[in-house]
Amino acid sequence: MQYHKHEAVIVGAGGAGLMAALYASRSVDTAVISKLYPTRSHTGAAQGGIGAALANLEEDHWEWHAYDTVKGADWMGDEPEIEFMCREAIDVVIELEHMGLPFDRTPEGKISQRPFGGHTNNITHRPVRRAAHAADRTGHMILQTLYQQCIKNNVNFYDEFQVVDLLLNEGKAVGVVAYEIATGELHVFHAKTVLFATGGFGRMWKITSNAHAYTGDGNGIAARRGIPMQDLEFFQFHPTGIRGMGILITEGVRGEGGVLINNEGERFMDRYAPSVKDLASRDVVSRAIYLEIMAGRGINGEDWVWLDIRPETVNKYFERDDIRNPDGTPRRIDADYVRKKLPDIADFTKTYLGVDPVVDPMPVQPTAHYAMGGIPTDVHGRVLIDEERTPMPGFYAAGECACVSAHGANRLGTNSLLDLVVFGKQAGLDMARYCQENDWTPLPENAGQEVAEMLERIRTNDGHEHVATLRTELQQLMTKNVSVFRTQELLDEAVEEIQKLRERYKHIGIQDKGKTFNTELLQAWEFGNLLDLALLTATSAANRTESRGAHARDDYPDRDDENWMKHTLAWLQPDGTVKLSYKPVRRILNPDGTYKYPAIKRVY
Amino acid sequence: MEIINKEYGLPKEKFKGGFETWAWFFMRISGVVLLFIAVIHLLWMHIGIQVENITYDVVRDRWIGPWGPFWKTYDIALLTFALMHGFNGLRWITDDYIKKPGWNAFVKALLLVIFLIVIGMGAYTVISFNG
Amino acid sequence: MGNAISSLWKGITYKGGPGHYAFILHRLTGLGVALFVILHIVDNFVVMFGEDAFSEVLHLYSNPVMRLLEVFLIFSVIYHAFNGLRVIIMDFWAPSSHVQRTLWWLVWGIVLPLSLIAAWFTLAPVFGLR
Amino acid sequence: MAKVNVTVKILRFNPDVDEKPHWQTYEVKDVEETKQVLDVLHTIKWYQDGTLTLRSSCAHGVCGSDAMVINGHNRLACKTLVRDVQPVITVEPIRGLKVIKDLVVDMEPFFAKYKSIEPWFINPEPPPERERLQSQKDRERFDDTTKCILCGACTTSCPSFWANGEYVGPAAIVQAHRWIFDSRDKGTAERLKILNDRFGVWACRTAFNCVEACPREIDITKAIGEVKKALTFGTVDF
Ligand SMILES: Cc1cc2nc3c(=O)[nH]c(=O)nc-3n(C[C@H](O)[C@H](O)[C@H](O)COP(=O)(O)OP(=O)(O)OC[C@H]3O[C@@H](n4cnc5c(N)ncnc54)[C@H](O)[C@@H]3O)c2cc1C
Ligand code: HEM
Ligand code: SF4
Ligand code: F3S
Ligand code: FES
Repeated sequence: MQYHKHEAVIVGAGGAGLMAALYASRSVDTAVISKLYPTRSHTGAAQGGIGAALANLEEDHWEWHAYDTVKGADWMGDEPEIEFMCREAIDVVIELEHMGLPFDRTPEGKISQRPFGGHTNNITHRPVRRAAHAADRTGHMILQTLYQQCIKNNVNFYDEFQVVDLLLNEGKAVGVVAYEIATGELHVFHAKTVLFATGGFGRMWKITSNAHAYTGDGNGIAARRGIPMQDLEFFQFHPTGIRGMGILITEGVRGEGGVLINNEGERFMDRYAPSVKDLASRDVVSRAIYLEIMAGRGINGEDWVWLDIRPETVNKYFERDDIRNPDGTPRRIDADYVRKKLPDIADFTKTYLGVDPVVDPMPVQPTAHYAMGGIPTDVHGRVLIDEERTPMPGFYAAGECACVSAHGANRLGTNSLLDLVVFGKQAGLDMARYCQENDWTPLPENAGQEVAEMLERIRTNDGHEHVATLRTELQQLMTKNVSVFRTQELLDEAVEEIQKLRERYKHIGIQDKGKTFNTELLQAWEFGNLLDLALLTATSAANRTESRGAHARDDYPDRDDENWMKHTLAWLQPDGTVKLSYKPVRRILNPDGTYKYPAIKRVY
Repeated sequence: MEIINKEYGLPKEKFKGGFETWAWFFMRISGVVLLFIAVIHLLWMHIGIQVENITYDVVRDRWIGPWGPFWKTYDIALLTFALMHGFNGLRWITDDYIKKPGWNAFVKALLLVIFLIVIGMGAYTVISFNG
Repeated sequence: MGNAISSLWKGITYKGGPGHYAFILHRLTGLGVALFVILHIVDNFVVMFGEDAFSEVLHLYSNPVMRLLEVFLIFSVIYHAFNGLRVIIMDFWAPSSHVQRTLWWLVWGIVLPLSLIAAWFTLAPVFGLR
Repeated sequence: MAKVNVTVKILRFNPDVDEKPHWQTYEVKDVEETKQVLDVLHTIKWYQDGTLTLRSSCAHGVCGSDAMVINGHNRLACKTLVRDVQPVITVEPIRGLKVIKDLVVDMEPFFAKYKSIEPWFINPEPPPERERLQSQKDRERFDDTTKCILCGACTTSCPSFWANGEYVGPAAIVQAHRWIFDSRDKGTAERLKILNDRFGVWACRTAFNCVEACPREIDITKAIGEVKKALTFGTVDF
């Protein structure tokens, strides 16, 4: 076992991890550990844009952005945190530009912006252009720009090292254990502060936009180390994944005018969200698609609909709805414009469907996309370990694996990239501060021993259960029981079945017994994380008897602010059961004692 | 509306390529020159005169005859361009395949020596040939 | 040398486009021509030793094997020259790189007939065809 | 959807037990034609032979993990559909980098080359209050090369790189181009100096394999040509 010592250890090299690394490395010795080469992180897949009220094309205010986010979150987000994020958004996006990020430009040479689901002008309630973008590869550019800045800053990178355990001592986080994928060797990292930025865990569903690497490692490790998981029942299903594959078609398509069409050729969002239509928030659109499908209006009666960005269709609806450019002229698009604004989408549909989006519509269906919940933190990325919001010294989380919670029950498009950079930055700054103010805490005894034994057990175990089979069963179960529509019965059944899978997981056996690049071993370990998180997700969902944001229940169709305006905290107990507890949603009060963002029914 | 770079920032700084740039550029220039003189030389010798007709006399007539000065200039140009072009090419190839620093330097030094000898022999032949 | 052979092997077994084979051939022909040019200058140097010596050398070249090599040399120079021109055009006129495949066939369109004609004139006498 | 049976021939190598790489053949039945080769490889790994080793992540061609030689040609496994390569699919690791195991090669030298061109924004002037302005035309100038995902398909298909591992390779030049032609960046001279080397941009022999291999359809040879021209003529305005 090798030993390393860095003041700040950051796990994950996506947008959140790199932003934190950039800020921490300015004053303390920082290491980034990542199981993928940094540029392979899933942040690179983000397409549409990053939200910030820059007002480059039309009137906009961060307050509007905050209101939209609170509303999008279905009043489940913590309002001070949301305000913080939306206020910081402007500076941080400018900062990215100063790092050289190649945003698209307006005719005046400013950062270009496009409309996105749920982002509105608070006065007219029309969609507002708020998503700053670099063609349809905004995440790709953010990831590369941040990585470039980190190598410039000489951050220490441990690429293709998979973190498998968190080390705690004296109630503080003091390091991690990582598995060097190429050699199979374990490394102990001693640190003053540890940040988890390991991304999401959508791979527990069958149809997902998420990477194969999205197995919730950070969350799984933290949960097993006694950290609660917040709000896991809120998992976002993006309305437009390529049918059968889940590959994401960005909301930017609808931002540029694309519309959803059912089997009757109807633009059905007219009915579900009369004012913003296809640009309603994601939970609303996904649910609408499901309702259409259940009413038999899926294409050919199947479980999908069309997404149409053909100029003739788009212009027809622009004309009908009298959509105008900022200068007042009627807005119209042509094929060239679509190709230029959405080149990667055109590439995806050509590669995977063999269709050109300006000639043919695209078959889409909702796809598991984003975890609103995760490791509870405050705005400084400090991990909060109980209902009283007590931070654990030295332990931080940011990005999709964390839950600030700025997204509440449903995240708005473009707000995740924003979350990464805003809270990644704050975490980096606070880690640096903490490192400077605090001394080293020793490592626990036998650091790494436990996980070494666990991995050795998986490697050498001759069990008869097969990981891929179990994973498929889990994915099918989750897709059927813990998806867009939920009922008590389905959720209870899910919990029960997951427990059975967890039992079977103890008897797995793998074929690859080697040390070199043993991905079979790691995938088996990763599946353990998915199982634990699935259990926490299903249990949290089964207990929440209301419908809110992404958590929609047939048996409790209404939002219940009276009883449920509170965050779930779920602990994985050593005996394999789940303990649930709740903490209030943080609201902002006006001086006169009324709520600044009174909870109203969400209509778009 | 189109806005050019200069309105928004200082123009990019100026810079100069070095030896490798010139080597590359020279390969193109000499290539174009050779395309004419080498290919004409070759086709003239093989299709025009035809190889079996080449004798000592043919060579002498060419260099000493009325067109002598022209052909001498022509051949000097062919010689220098072909050799400079060719030896730079050989240098590139050496760099690609001979990786041990010592060997690499040795082979390149050898190439230089051969280059000097051969160009000397060639030039001597063309210039001082007087029948 | 080892890596020269292994890289040639990679080159032959990889399904590259024409540009890739064009490069391999360009390099081989360039190398061949360069070696020949050196030889050619040395043999011409013999002119300085008088008519008899030079005739001796010319005689060497009339051997059928040498003639075959010469044909190969002619092909090499012509191919190298016109492919070189193709490369130069693409270097200085970017749009042409989008038609690099067409250019590549064009090169052969010039190189093959020219080489065949020159080959005829070079080979016919020694093989008693003319 | 049409289903086919495919034969997959994979060049295997496990340094723990093998002295030399060897071919192994797998049969996969009833594959939907529209599946990715990556799915097929995963099917083999998950249901037939757990020791088969490859990298993958995003599964839709944006992360650059899974470049490999498929039927003799560099591609991303996740961007190659069974339909286009069946019924016999041969798979080898990309060439010119050391094989760690099966389809996994050592990418360190590749990333070292990337880092060597100083791939970050260079501009010593203090930034303005708001964003730096850039015209749409200037932004457009380098758009193509911003698409690069560093998959390595180009560099490892380049005959000049095979001949000479020191060549910085098309990927690094593409990444440098992205800055050299960015009107906001002032590191042009610096980066051109780095590329002005026998093993820099001048090692490119215009072989076009890179362009044909690039899954992002970047016009790499054109980008390299522009860098060559910038060096030759001392300007980026053309
Ligand atoms: C297809 C798609 C499109 C999207 N589009 C948008 C959009 O337009 N706008 C928007 O705002 N959001 C979008 N999102 C959401 C957003 O991109 C993600 O939520 C966000 O990128 C997550 O970033 P992250 O930094 O948390 O994690 P990631 O970028 O995924 O990084 C995770 C990192 O953790 C590392 N890691 C994981 N486990 C371990 C371990 N055990 N040991 C070591 N390292 C580990 C990985 O190597 C990786 O470097 C999109 C998401 C997807 C999937
Ligand atoms: C007849 C016209 C010729 C033209 C147009 C021409 C053109 C070129 C060009 C453009 C290159 C550079 C290739 C590149 O950078 O990819 C080159 C390389 C080369 N040339 Fe020529 N050339 C000609 C004649 C010759 C002759 C007569 C010789 C031999 C003396 C020669 C030997 C070489 C060699 C050895 C190389 C290096 C090949 C490599 O690096 O792979 N060339 N030529
Ligand atoms: S240029 Fe293309 S092939 Fe090369 S690394 Fe970038 S994306 Fe991959
Ligand atoms: S394949 Fe290689 S030689 Fe140049 S054009 Fe591409 S880098
Ligand atoms: S898996 Fe990401 S590019 Fe293929």
